[in-house]
Amino acid sequence: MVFQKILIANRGEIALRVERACRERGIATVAVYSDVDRAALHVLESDEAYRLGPAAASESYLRGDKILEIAKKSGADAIHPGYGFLSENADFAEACERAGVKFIGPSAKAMRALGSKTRARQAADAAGMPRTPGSTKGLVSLEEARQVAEKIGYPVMLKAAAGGGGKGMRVIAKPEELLAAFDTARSEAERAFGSDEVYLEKQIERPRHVEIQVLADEHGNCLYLGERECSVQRRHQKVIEEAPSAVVGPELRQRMGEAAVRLAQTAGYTNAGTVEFLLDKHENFYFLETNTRLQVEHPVTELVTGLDLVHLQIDVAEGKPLALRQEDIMLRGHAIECRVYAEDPENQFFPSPGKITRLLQPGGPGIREDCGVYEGWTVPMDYDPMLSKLIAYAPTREMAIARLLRALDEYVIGGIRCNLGLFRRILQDEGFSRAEIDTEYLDRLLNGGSAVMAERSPAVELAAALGAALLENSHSASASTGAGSTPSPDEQRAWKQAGRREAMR
Amino acid sequence: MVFQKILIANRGEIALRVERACRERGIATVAVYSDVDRAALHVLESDEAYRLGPAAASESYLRGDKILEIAKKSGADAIHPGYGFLSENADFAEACERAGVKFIGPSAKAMRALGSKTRARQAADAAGMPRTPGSTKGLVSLEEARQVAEKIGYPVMLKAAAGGGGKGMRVIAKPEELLAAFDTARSEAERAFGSDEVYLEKQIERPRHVEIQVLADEHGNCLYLGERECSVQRRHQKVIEEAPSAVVGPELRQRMGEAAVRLAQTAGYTNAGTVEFLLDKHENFYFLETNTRLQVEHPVTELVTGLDLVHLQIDVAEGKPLALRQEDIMLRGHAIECRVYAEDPENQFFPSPGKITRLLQPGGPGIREDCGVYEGWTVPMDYDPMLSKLIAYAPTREMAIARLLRALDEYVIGGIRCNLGLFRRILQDEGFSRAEIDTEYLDRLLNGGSAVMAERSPAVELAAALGAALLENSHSASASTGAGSTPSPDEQRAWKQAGRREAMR
Amino acid sequence: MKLYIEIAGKRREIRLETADDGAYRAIVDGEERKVDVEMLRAGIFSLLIDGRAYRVVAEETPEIEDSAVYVGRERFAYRMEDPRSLRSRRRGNDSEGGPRTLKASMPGRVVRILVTEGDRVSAGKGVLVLEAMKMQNEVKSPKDGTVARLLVAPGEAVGAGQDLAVIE
Amino acid sequence: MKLYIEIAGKRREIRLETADDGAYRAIVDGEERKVDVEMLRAGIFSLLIDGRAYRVVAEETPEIEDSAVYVGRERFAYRMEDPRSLRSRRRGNDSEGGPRTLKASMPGRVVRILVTEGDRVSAGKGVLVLEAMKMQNEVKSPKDGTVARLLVAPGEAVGAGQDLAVIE
Repeated sequence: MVFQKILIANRGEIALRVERACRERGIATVAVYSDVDRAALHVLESDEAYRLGPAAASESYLRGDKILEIAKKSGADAIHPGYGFLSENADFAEACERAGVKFIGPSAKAMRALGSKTRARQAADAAGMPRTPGSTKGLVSLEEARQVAEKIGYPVMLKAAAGGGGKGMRVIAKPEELLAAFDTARSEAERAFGSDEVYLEKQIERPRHVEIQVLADEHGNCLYLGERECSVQRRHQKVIEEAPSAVVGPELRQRMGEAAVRLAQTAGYTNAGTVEFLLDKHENFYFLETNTRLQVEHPVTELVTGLDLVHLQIDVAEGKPLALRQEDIMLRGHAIECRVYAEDPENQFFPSPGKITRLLQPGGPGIREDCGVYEGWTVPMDYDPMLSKLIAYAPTREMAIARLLRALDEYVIGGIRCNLGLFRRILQDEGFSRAEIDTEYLDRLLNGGSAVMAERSPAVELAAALGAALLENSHSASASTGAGSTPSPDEQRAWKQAGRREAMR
Repeated sequence: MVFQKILIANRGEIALRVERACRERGIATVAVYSDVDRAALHVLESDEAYRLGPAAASESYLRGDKILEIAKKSGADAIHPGYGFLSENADFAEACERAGVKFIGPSAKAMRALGSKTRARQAADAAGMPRTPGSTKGLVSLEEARQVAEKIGYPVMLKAAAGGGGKGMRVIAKPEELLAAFDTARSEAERAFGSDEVYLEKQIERPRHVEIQVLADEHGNCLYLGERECSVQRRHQKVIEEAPSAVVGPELRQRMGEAAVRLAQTAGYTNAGTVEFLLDKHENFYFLETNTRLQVEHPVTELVTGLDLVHLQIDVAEGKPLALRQEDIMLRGHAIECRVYAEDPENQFFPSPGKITRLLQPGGPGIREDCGVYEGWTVPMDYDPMLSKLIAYAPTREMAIARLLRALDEYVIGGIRCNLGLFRRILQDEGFSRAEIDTEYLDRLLNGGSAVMAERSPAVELAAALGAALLENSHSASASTGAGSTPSPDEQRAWKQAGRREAMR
Repeated sequence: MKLYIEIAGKRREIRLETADDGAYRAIVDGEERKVDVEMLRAGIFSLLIDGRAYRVVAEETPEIEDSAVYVGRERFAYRMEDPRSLRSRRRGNDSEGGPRTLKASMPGRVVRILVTEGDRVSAGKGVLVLEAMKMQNEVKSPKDGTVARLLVAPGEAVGAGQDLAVIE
Repeated sequence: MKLYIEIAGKRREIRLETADDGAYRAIVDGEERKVDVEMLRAGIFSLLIDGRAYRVVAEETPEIEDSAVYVGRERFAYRMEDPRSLRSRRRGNDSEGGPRTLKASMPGRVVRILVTEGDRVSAGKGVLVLEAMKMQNEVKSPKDGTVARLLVAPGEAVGAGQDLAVIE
């Protein structure tokens, strides 16, 4: 079948990303929005848009019932869930199936098989795939936890089976810490995910986070589209992602890729998905978990493979067999993505919602920006702080780093704090240039003293002082004419003339 | 050597393009500008900027002497000429050589050997390369012209040897037309290019324009980077370019590529250059001319090869041997470029300089924009009307077309007329979809009746009417508060509240 | 506020009313429409009409007579007739017979003037040459007549629509 | 116009003068500078100082006390001292001893209040919890003392820097 209309059950850049793919296919789009998102880009660029409810996600973007009702009312053939919100909610996928609206993602069954971390670990065993040592079922008692920890050896990780995004995770270095951690982790998991199931796994020393993108159609074909390295993390949240990994060669890629495909096939997985691994310095890889949806970082895979994952997701959901074979997948060049967040790296990474009063965006060769905001938009405090994804592509990793730094130089986000400066710091770090990264890399960098301030030449300081003075001058000028803070065309003309005469000497 | 500072002897998008590459390499940039370009983007984004003179190109961007003086004064190691202006001026290249400032392009000698169309035709013969039948020297008399035309058979093309950009070119269908054309073409050529040398070549029937990108280092290595098809032309000016050509297969590509490399090597060519061919329907190709510089349309080659031509130009000029071999050049996917011009397709393509009052630019997956303008910029009447290049990349030609159309939907340029609508018309044309294009394709399309107006649904018309009314309403509101045409924050807030209450029912 | 608007070949009556809660009601040609409006920034609106979403962008033309909005990618020129509107203007109608004013078809520079005042010209005869962006354009006489006045000089920059000469 | 500005850790005196031809002259800390200024659009300038080019972008912060410009990618917060300037403000100095006002470290929503008025608190004790963008942040008491006043209620949205409570 060919979809005529797709409802996008999401917001921000990913909703716009999917809308663009739909428009390219001639598929009409239905946007949904909460009260604080009425003026959001994903509403502006949709063909139809319907209100969900108040700002809180639980009253809007998590309301599967309302979303399905809108899908039916508007005549949508399919729902794309994006990432986050309902994207890994098997009950919602099932409700869509029942309602005859195609859920663009895996079946509820495959999602259940791989969504729970403990069940995914069982599936990994069934697929004969290496995983971190530890339990494959929820721990029933502290005693069991002790035994498992003893057997695999400390330090261990205590994790929520239903967890995600780094929540409900604890490192336990020695037996004495287990008791307190076990109870608090269980209650935290219960609160956050509605399930108190926790399990233990061995902590791998300084692992890299390397994940394999898989894509499976509904006819039994499954491919891997290379890997992404996402080792640059803060509090288990990815900050920078790249493809390919600097340490993964063709042979290791094939081994990891084939293992990921085996797992997907064992679970009857369809559509796009990601199999996450930890990779140690000896090129041993350990299954970590599966993400049964499109990932935030999918663009880096698109840039190095030349493919479009959202188009492929829709192809698969429309029931088409994959037109590609494994040998058609070629990686070329290097891509790096920065997750641009409304948070303040200089103030404990506190969230910084609010009005974007100034937005200058980078462009030109090798730069892709998947952006969900615009100048004048007020970033609501109710959701994830991601504003945009800035991605650079270049022939080599070194050039991709240089290109991202160039793009960051062009980028200005004013009015709210954001983490552009953090990216500069990482991308200029020697360890990062040498690809000496692991999941604790960023914490070490941040704890290694505050950022070396880019040296500010007297000339730049003078320019700043003059710029500020000129600005105040224009503010005063417009204040005295009563025209508000925006200079009138006449004033702007006066400025221009002033400039042309090359006065000020 | 490694350059520390490069002067960019150009303006507009190409100056910015080169600045970005320099910044990625840590090379400082020197911009030059005429009086009407003081507020141009290429000045804003440079490290240093110096005034050349009044608006007229002859008093600014064509003043090689002034430019070289600025290069020396500012300590630039090299000059990048971009395209147009001084880029194919062998005397300027020679003056740079003499002054010890590296000209980023071929040597003056190679430029002379290939820059004149007649000398290039001689070089093509020397390289054993097919070319259009006709003369290889300037015609000395009408009598000689008659003899040549008789021999090769009408229709013939009369061309200026020093010509470019479609100027001084005439189609002669029968002997009677030769006399008048010969004289006027000579005087036109003299006026436009300072040389009255003209020559004749056989007109190929409905040819496609296919060109080969070559790249040669200073150590005798020369590569071809695939072809571009630029058959969509108006008055011999390229409008849309793509790579690869839909009709060039690997075998033909190799034959054309190797012929182009042979020509470049025969002439001792270095740096990036383009060898243009006409291709007939039987896959015969005929050498047309050489462009001894970076082309406007180089981005489509970059997108399908994954390379960066400006970086490679700088590498070559720095004396580095090419790190690539021919077998490393792989084409993947399809790229299409639109040249966005300030001209009015609905009014005889008249130029439309003036202030850009509104600019909404497209983005997202597969879209690259090399743009030289911004909202508020006044496009001067003194130069080429190109505002921007919009380029789409996708796995297939069909998807690239769909993606460009999607990007065009997002694109708004207000205040001046531009040719965005023309691209929509071409990209939606069945002939273009089937790649049934040749150099007269666009003329046929434009003469084939006016554009079929996209059907305007009553709903869209209603939205337009309401939009206009709301706009007038906000104008009146701000007029009555004396705040000019921009609504005050308070008014905007009032609007937002109005929207949130979902009033207007 | 009630206004008349000529747009897309239709003349429409639109009433915009501020409701008690500060919101708006729209009645188009007598029919009340459910419309949800959000201004993203000056001149850019998101309209929802019966669930359909429209991006409406004001072109912000400098010339008052030349107002236009984009709905998505489509440009709609319009003309207001509301006497209260700042932008409402009557276009001067050129009379069919009588003197005709030659106007610049594009902004540019006058490079050559091909006639002098008092010359007899026939319809289609070139009067002067404008240049912009490396393109020259001959401005032609619209009718047989006499060059009554030349309003520009060689080298002069002119705006689109500016008067160049009068042919009687 | 003469103004004093605190920027990048320095206090500078800047005189901007309108020359007879409508242009400007700048004297910075007594030294006259050759500066060429072009405003691209509101709040975006191109400066040329001794040939060097700088892109200066006003952040356009909504809060008056928090002015900043970007030069290229670098952000410079600044404070004006010109009495004529609209933006000149003195920051209220918190006294070292005496009552201290707890301020919101980020915009957000008050999810829990951990004390009641009259409670004794020690330095570092959590007073209330703010949440924004899925992140919770405990606002702590800056000193030993008594909760004199609670200025917000659970569920309330607060802006960055807003007063939350007073500790005496």
